[in-house]
Amino acid sequence: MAEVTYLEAIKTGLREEMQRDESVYMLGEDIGVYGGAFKVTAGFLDEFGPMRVIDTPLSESAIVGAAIGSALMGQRPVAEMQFMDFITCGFNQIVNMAAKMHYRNHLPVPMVIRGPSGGGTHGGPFHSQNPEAWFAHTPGLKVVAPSTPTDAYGLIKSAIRDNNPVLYFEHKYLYRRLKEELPGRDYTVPIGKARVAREGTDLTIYTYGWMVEQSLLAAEQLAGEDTSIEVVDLRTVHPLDKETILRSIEKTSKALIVHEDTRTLGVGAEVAAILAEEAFDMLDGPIVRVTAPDTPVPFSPPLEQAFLPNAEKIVAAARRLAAY
Amino acid sequence: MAEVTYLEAIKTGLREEMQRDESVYMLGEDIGVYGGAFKVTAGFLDEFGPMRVIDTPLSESAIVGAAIGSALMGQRPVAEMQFMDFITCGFNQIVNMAAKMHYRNHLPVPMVIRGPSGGGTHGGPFHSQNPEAWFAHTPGLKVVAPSTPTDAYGLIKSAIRDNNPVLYFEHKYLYRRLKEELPGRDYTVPIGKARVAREGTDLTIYTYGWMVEQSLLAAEQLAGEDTSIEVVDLRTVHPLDKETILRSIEKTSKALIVHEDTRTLGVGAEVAAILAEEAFDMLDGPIVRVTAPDTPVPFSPPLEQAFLPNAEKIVAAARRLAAY
Amino acid sequence: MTTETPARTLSRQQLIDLYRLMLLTREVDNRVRILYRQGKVTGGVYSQLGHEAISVGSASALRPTDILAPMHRDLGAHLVRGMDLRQILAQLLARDNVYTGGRDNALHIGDQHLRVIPQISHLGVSIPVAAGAALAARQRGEDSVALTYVGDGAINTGDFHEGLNFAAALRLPFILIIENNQFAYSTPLSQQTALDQLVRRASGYGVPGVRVDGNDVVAVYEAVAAAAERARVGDGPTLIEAVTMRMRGHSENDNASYVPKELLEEWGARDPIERMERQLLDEGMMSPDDAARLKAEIAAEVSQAADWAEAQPLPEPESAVAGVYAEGE
Amino acid sequence: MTTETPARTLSRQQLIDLYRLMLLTREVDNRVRILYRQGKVTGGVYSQLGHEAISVGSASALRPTDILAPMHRDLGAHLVRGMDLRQILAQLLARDNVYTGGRDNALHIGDQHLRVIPQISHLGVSIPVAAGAALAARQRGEDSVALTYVGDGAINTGDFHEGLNFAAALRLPFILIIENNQFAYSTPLSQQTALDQLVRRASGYGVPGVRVDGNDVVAVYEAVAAAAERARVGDGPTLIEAVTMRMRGHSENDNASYVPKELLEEWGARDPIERMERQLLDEGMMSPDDAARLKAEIAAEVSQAADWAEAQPLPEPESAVAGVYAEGE
Ligand SMILES: Cc1ncc(C[n+]2csc(CCOP(=O)(O)OP(=O)(O)O)c2C)c(N)n1
Ligand SMILES: Cc1ncc(C[n+]2csc(CCOP(=O)(O)OP(=O)(O)O)c2C)c(N)n1
Ligand SMILES: [Mg+2]
Ligand SMILES: [Mg+2]
Repeated sequence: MAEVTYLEAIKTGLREEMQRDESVYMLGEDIGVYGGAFKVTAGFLDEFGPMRVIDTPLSESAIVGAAIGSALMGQRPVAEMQFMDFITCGFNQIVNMAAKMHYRNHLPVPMVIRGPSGGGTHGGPFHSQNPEAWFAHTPGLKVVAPSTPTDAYGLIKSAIRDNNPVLYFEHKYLYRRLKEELPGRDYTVPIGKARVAREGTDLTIYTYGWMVEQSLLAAEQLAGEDTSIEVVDLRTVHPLDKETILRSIEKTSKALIVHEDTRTLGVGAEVAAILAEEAFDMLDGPIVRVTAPDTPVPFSPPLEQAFLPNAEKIVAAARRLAAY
Repeated sequence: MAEVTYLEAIKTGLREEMQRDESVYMLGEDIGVYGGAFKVTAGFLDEFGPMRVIDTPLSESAIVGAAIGSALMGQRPVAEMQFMDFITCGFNQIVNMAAKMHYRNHLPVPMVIRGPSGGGTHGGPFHSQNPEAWFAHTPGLKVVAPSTPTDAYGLIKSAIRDNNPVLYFEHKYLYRRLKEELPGRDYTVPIGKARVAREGTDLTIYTYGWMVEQSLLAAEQLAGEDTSIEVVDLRTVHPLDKETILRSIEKTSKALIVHEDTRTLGVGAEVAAILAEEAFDMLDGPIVRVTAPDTPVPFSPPLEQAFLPNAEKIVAAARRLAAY
Repeated sequence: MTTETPARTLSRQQLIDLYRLMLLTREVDNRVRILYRQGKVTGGVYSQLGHEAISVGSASALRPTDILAPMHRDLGAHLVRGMDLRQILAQLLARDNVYTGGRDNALHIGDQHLRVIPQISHLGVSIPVAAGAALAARQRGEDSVALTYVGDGAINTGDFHEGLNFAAALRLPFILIIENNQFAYSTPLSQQTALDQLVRRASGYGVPGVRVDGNDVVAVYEAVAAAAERARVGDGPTLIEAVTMRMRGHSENDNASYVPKELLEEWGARDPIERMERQLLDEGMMSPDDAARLKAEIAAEVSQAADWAEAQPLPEPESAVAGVYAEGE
Repeated sequence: MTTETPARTLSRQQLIDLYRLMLLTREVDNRVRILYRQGKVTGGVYSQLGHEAISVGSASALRPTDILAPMHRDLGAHLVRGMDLRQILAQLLARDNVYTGGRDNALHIGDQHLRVIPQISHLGVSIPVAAGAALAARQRGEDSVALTYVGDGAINTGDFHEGLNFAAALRLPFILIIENNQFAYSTPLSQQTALDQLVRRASGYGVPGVRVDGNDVVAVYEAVAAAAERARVGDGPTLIEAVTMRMRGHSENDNASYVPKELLEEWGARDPIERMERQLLDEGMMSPDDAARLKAEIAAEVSQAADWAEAQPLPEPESAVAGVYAEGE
């Protein structure tokens, strides 16, 4: 099988689920005729018709709300946010209606909200955000953020098949950057399971999304300095895979947390809190976070570069921590 | 001076700021003729007139948006959410327009969003939430949550005078429960400064809001068991007062974090992450969190009681941690 | 008011059913307010007084396969639909119950088989949700219609706009009823909008608008039946404004001193149930004895249900943490 | 189109100013697209082609003390208002600039003294914000008016609804212009709403609605001037629909293959600038030489500004973390 990009992996996963299950359908802005701002759904309208690929009005709250209503009737909607930054316009429907429905009323709301997030493309403060932490803080939602084409493929399938509202954060910087050969049609990646992306013994980097690539680069560089780094790709940022998180710290005793999102109450805060509470005995050093600073995402390339974490910043922090 | 309730303290602070500064005004649902669902603004319409006490349509996003627009023109709006649960309907205006304005455009947005939050009154999943963590994760906002009448009084004044968007979380369970004598009109409580609510040497409880009361009760009880507990009332949950947080752990070496909000990525996660990174050397035990579980706030009294942290649960956790 | 009295198409039995369901709604409401005063109800009580005709008339015009998303003054719609009265009362008493197990309050209940979508407190939210249910019906090749409600205050939420426009743009089988009871909490209509009639909103979405006397259960029924017919044949949504008056405070701890007494008197004289009763008696469809019998039956039914509900246990504390997520695929 | 041609109240100089500002807008747009093709612009470029008359005509009808909240196709309004062209170009080139220091992109700029409120990407958001600015003006006893814009897609955001209704309910001095360019990204009007004319939205808010030819700068000017007058005397908001056509892709990396060629041809023939130019020439208000001179001046001005902007430094990386919060009280 040929290698496909991260974007094609998502697209393939979506298409196969649409083929597999009639109740799966897609809605969003410009996803039909245009195929989506990033062309993730290009060709879908032709293949599945206007009843299953719906160009909506410019109304994020209606998109999310309609997805919820249809899910309650047994459909499996996949709603696209043109950019994940716009999810804030559907926030109330997500956190109050979708997230709490099963707990309150025992009614499953099988739906996916997906779209491009993240920086690195000079998109400015409103086309570069990583809004996953707000939702990871909201009981009743599941939140995933794949870092590779294979995971993107396996997780979109699991997200669609899950009986809960799942937020699926694609990273737009990875869309056309990473390539992998995909496993077969039956492949899925379980939600709630992290992945050890690289084994190591001296220090664990906990990360997800784009920063997996940057962490692996950092690990590779530090291997040359005789520091053995384990990289745990969280994949699902809520609910977290505590088992894998704790298993790794047992081995390495040092934790470096890396994410692209801003620092305060980013997902890394929860990882740190879990480690500090449940693995205190195993820790041989402070739990260090490498993240974006607490600012909006700046636009101009030198500013954005200063803002974003990257392999170099990870190396510097890991080196210090390893030497602790 | 007579003792006043937490609610009266807020009201007095609001009124005095309205008297002090013509540009301060209030807007919200049912705040004028009715004086607000909890009567925080009762009498204000008569005293300040309809130009400064505005009953709005049922439109949280417009309330927040209009507050922003007027703040950009030099006004100092205080917007009431009838319940803080409804702030999700104005979410986008807050996190994208208000929060990022100064960073992007050097324009100050002096505004306050205030209202009742929290549980304990059997309000159910939509009248009991503690939505502060979403905003504490958003750079550009300040977030305060007073636990006493005096702090409520001093913080509402500081919030109104601050040149940034400040979210002011009142606790509805405390409204008519706590009483204190207020300091003079010139009193303010600086935003960004925690308060040591009780000194101690064996263990620090970091907390805020209603849980300060419960933590003090727990500390009192444990004092009888010869455990000396320090209680740090964070007061401002964003940006956190790192200095006070670190100073206390230096003294006690053990940290218990208590909040009413749900666990995952609640404000406590950030406190834990800060301690685990910046005070690792001082820690003599795991950083323990006592919080609500990761569920919506259940309605029925036995369920809500099971859900909410309280002195008893704090005592149990503190006892274990002290013995560690 | 621009109500046209439509040709009477309802049978005697249908009319009596409407009357009975309004009576039942009223009796439950009275009972709940008594329980509230006795301190037995946990949480706020939003009285249904004044809303019986809208709620009962609208829900009665639907088929069982249609989708219903009631709002907080739609006890009547729940009862029409066959939601369980005993369980509803147990819910209000914070007891363990099949709908929410005590996890949620008020009428935040639903049932997948009865096709009732649960509301939440946040107003307006049900509008896009019901539109989505209508979309699902169309996708599945059903000829079902989705109906939901909104207050004269909540018409100013963003979700009203996004939801109604979504339904209109997609020409979905969707009906939205504005329950205009002239107040939103303490805020009178004149401070919510600059509109004289809320039905004017319809033209902003390219959908037909109908204004009916919300205290005339037959008028409500007919308007909804007509809208449902339009929806079923693919002609898209209808916006209906049903005008009534909120006859009590916003909730039972609001004495509503801000409401002019004359307004209450005026609307009190137009009580939807008394009016229907007079009609049925005048037109000889029902005898005073029939009416008395019906009322006694209903009183007994509600009493029994309330007793049953009071006898139910509170939920077990341990159950608080279960079921945040649905299982499986 | 229901445009009425209003009595001409503008002086020759005013007309020439409108023409000049449209020319300037067009020239900047052309330049920006050249810079974009040269790979010098960072981020998306939203062409202004087709929007010049709306943007320039509307902003020109205001006083300097009025409040303006432009949207992404309102370069013209910025230029009318006196926002600095060189700084705007520096902004598009991601250079250090007085407006955002490179922190934000596109036309996300404002100026407190010029009373220009910065937009963000999230559409609709400026509507409640501008309504709030209008409220502030009233509170401060000014007779200023606040004007903002919205696209034919973004009229379906919740904020459109909440903002316009808020302004209407409070009878604020507020003007909202729908820039109906017939597409929202790839989505044609017919899929955004069920409306034939967007101005029909006005009646849902109890405000006057006016529909104008958005390629007729004078018609736009007159409509806004009339609305501003109404607003100033306390008669509340006006909704104006200005109809035009988006003459390029949504942004410059969209080839807009979904737009029927005939539409572009039809609207190309109604180009707002050529039209104005013909009028001025025909009516003898301007000679061909005057026009040529003006164009040369503008070309030179824009060239110089672009050169200046290109010569500006990128922002210093260290500046990325400063200024999240405002200082002091
Ligand atoms: C989004 C939102 N904002 C505020 C509230 C608080 N609230 C509950 S009911 C109510 C008034 C509702 O008025 P209306 O829509 O006219 O319905 P009515 O109660 O009159 O039937 C308000 C403001 C809410 N529930 N939801
Ligand atoms: C709330 C929100 N949702 C989605 C987008 C993405 N987006 C940017 S422009 C656009 C189309 C806007 O169309 P319209 O309002 O007609 O303005 P136009 O670009 O045609 O002038 C979309 C969907 C956005 N910016 N904001
Ligand atoms: Mg009402
Ligand atoms: Mg458009």
